[in-house]
Amino acid sequence: MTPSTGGQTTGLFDDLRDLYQEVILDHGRKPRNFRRLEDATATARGDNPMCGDRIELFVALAPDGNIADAAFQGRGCAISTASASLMTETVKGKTAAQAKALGATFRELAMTGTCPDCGAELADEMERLAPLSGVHEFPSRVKCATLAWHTLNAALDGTKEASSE
Amino acid sequence: MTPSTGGQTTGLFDDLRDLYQEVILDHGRKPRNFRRLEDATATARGDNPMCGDRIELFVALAPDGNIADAAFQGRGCAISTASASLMTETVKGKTAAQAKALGATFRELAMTGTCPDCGAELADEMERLAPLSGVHEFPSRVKCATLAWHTLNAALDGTKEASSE
Amino acid sequence: MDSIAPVAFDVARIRQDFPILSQPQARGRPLVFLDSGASAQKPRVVIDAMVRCMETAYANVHRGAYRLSELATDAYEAARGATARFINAADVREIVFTKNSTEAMNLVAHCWGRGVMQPGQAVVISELEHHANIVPWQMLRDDKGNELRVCRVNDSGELDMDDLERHLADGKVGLVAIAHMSNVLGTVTPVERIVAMAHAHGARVLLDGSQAAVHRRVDVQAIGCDFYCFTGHKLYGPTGIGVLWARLEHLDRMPPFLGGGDMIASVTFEHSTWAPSPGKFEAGTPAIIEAVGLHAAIDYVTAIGMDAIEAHERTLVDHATARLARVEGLTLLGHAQDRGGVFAFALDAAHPHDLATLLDRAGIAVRAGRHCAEPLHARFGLEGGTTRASFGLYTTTDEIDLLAQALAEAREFFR
Amino acid sequence: MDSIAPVAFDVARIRQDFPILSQPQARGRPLVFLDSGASAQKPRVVIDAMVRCMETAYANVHRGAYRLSELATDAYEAARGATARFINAADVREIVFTKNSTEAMNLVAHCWGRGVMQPGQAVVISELEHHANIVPWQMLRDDKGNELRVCRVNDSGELDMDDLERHLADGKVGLVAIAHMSNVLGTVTPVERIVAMAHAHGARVLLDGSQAAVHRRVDVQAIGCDFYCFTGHKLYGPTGIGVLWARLEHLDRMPPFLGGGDMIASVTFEHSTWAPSPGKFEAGTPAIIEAVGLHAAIDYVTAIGMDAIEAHERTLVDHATARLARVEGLTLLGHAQDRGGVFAFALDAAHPHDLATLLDRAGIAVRAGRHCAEPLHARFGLEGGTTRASFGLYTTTDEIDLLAQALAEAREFFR
Ligand SMILES: Cc1ncc(COP(=O)(O)O)c(C=O)c1O
Ligand SMILES: Cc1ncc(COP(=O)(O)O)c(C=O)c1O
Repeated sequence: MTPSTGGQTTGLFDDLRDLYQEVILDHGRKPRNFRRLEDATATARGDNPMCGDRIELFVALAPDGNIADAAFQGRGCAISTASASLMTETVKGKTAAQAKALGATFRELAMTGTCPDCGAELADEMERLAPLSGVHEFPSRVKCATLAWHTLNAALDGTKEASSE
Repeated sequence: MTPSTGGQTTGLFDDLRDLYQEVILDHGRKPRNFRRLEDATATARGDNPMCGDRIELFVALAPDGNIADAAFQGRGCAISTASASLMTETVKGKTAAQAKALGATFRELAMTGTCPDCGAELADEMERLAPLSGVHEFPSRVKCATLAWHTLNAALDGTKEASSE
Repeated sequence: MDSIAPVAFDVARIRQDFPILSQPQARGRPLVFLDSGASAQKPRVVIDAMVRCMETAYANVHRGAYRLSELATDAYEAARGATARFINAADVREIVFTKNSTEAMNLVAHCWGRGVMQPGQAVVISELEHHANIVPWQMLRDDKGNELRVCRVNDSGELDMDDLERHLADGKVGLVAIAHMSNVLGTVTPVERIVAMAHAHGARVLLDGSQAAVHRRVDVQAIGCDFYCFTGHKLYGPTGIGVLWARLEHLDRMPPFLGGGDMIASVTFEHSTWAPSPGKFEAGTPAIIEAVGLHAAIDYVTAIGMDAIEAHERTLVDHATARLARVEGLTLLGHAQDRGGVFAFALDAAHPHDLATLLDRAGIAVRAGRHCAEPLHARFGLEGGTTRASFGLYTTTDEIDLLAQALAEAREFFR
Repeated sequence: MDSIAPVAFDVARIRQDFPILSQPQARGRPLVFLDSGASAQKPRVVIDAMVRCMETAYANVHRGAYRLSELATDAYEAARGATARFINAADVREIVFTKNSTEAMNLVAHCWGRGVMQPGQAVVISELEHHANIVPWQMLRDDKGNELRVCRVNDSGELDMDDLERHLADGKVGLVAIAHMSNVLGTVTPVERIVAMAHAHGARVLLDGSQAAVHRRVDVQAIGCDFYCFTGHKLYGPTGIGVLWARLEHLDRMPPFLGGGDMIASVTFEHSTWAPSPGKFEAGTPAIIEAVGLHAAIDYVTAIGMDAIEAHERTLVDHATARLARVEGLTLLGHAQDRGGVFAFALDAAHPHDLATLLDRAGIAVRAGRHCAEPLHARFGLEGGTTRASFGLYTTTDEIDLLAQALAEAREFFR
């Protein structure tokens, strides 16, 4: 074995930029809506026992049934943190049903990298979530991306707990 | 595969005559001392759990310490039956210590096929037991040959049970 | 040659798949392996799959965050999927890998017997069981007091269904645990009827499929049972792996078996929580290489076709039944209507052990003893054991002829 | 290259023994396998031994009366003998083959914990245990009420021996169950001292040698412990086989574990009796092919020499300690005086899982997570897990350099 010598950046990980797009790194470092929601009407906890990721999700449903606010706390990798962050941004203003439909579509995107069934009505939202589509090439990371969405389902369904296994 | 046709005796097993010498077959078919000894002073049961062989051994010790009589009952293969039969014949008139020494020597014969340590004083007895020496080539059958002798030890030691495992 | 076997099933070609069958044995005789009921030989594809796993795709499963570990995890889980399809399980999570079928039955006795079944409930087994389906229930009885009832077997070696009905009648039975096929008598038990009767009386049904799964197509949903156990090494797969199938509803209610890694959801010193099935029952590093081997074995028999295998075996059974009947002094144990390729017998002139030694000299591998079914041998008054010939998919009618000839000669030898 | 390794230990040559190490990985990168602590790769001799067993000498053991079965039985028992010699057991009957070390510890918890230890006695474990040495004792506690005490680990990752003394002081401890080497911290525990202290207080000692047995010579008689567990797949052997060593006096007093074939002396429906050890604890068809593989693995490491392996590892440990200390933002977990080749760490800029994904791209296989030691990670405030690099006898200092470089680059990537 001949190691490449020196510590200078050789771009060893350059082709991982597809997975770790700038948006992901940014949301991973500085997650949006990363706080406790005191007036939450629905909450749930999501666990990924394999890697120790954990999120606590807060959703405030307005009287009209729309999601007025969404926030989260917890610990996790860049992918799961960015996914939760992007999710809280994206679901605001949606009805519970819309949010769940979006989640189903997103899970397909995360698993396959494409989304043939994405209706035009979700186009904007999916564009926002598109930076996460790179995970489909990393089977063990798909569940990092979907943990937040599983947890959202649990919160909206009132089951309180989700596990991404 | 081409089977040899016909059922005529082709001597398929001829080279097993070393293991199954005429003496063995004879003692196996018509074991000597195959009975219950009502006046036994020592008894023991021997089991070979693997194949289901079982013997019940009866020993009558005379006041002078010699084995006045020995007999057995039970079920077993030709080897174990013949061995028990030959043993009961051979140990009569021996002291307990002599019988146990003989057993140790016999076990060596059964395991190795030879007996370099056989003292002259046991020569007659070992000649009698020699037909069993063929078992040493059949590792799984050695314990058939030694079961009776293990059981004799148990009887003489008062442990009542022996297992040839 | 095997002219009566169906054209599609070419036993001569199949034999070439098994390296050991072309190994010269002592004194140049070909190997006539008639002990597949104890453990079957391994085809080239199984050996190769295990080698490939170790040479190209090995790592621990479920734990790594790297490609090799993902490959190994995928291979392990693909084996689970193939196993589920093999017995038509409704859900892949219903497949728990164990180390052998003995462990599978102990797992049920431990987790379901102690954890779900009611203390007052009884277990029904039968006289034809292998020790693996007797001793775990005795241990349960001795530990927790659950009564153990034993269903009789008639003189033909078939389950006495009236006796089963009697045992079920009082409604106190929690579980009926019966072999799908006897490893001594060859009897295939009427599993659909057993299930119907047991369920009608509120009892669950465990089937010990260690023998049956090798010999015919098994469809656990069609059978309707609750638990099904089998073992890799008899199915032309490696040692070290077995299978418990159970309905998810049962697995979900069962406490875990062994404690350790991979079976937990979270661990603190105060309290741990369990992973969902099947993880809950698979503590520690699983038999990864062996699962890959089992997968290859399942693919192998599936490609040949379980129906073709069963048809070939029927040919062998008919041939053996006729041929052994002509061996003087031979008494066959078991004459069930529905039976597989396992023949245990007694020969008047020779003890089973002596007989096996003789046959071995002729290159014929058979077993002698009680075949882990002592009570069954006692039932038939054969405490001294029997000699058993059991067939695999590579067995030929020629081999059965060789056996029959050798038996006749052995009788002469000892008379 | 590895100029500091002793002459006798030629790591370049050793690497050629492992087929997987010369398999080209994704994008042509060589495999840098730093996850041997989870499971080690297999040398050619192990693979070949298993193949040879399946191709030339396979049959079920202990049961047959024919040559092939005798060969298989001899091979299986020879593996037991080699295992006994490997850890210097006094008697070959003290070696019980299990499916992995998790089962070995569960066996002790089940048979000794429930069957021999007194109901009021406590078990002491430590903060650095693998789940396999935590959960079985929790299950014992929850089932039978035996208190579970946890010995502290200091900030360097060493056992707090004063705390152990405190736990033992009241004389109520029946068993001290401790890892011989931590799979996270690398810490090698002072086993002779532990044994002396425990025995002085009337407690027995179980050592979880899953890691230690791979890294140094183990002599159970010199250590003086009562139970020792390890696992085949970490010792360059196959999956599906583990080892429990226990003093014969303990095994003789323990009730059996699983019920079934091969573990009995006699079976009737009313009552069964047990075979002597080790058979009593090995129900069903054992891992025959795997035992043969383990035997080859033991022969392999023995031929290289456990002392040479330990020396090589010391070189690696020193190199890694120095090299990783120079990686900015890296915090190493565990700084024990006596430690083996396992390095768990946190990198400030990157989550362990992200880091593992990056390293995988560079061909470097490391683990991310809590390595089946959740409580230990909680103890060090790293609930989110760590990244772990663990070495095998084929690991080179060059590979450690590659790791260190990649870590530095990964940090740049995420900052
Ligand atoms: C310290 C320690 N104990 C126990 C185990 C469990 O070993 P296995 O998974 O082979 O049962 C491991 C490895 O995972 C370990 O590192
Ligand atoms: C009917 C039956 N049940 C159970 C077993 C036990 O299988 P294993 O030894 O693989 O656990 C066997 C085979 O020995 C069997 O034939």
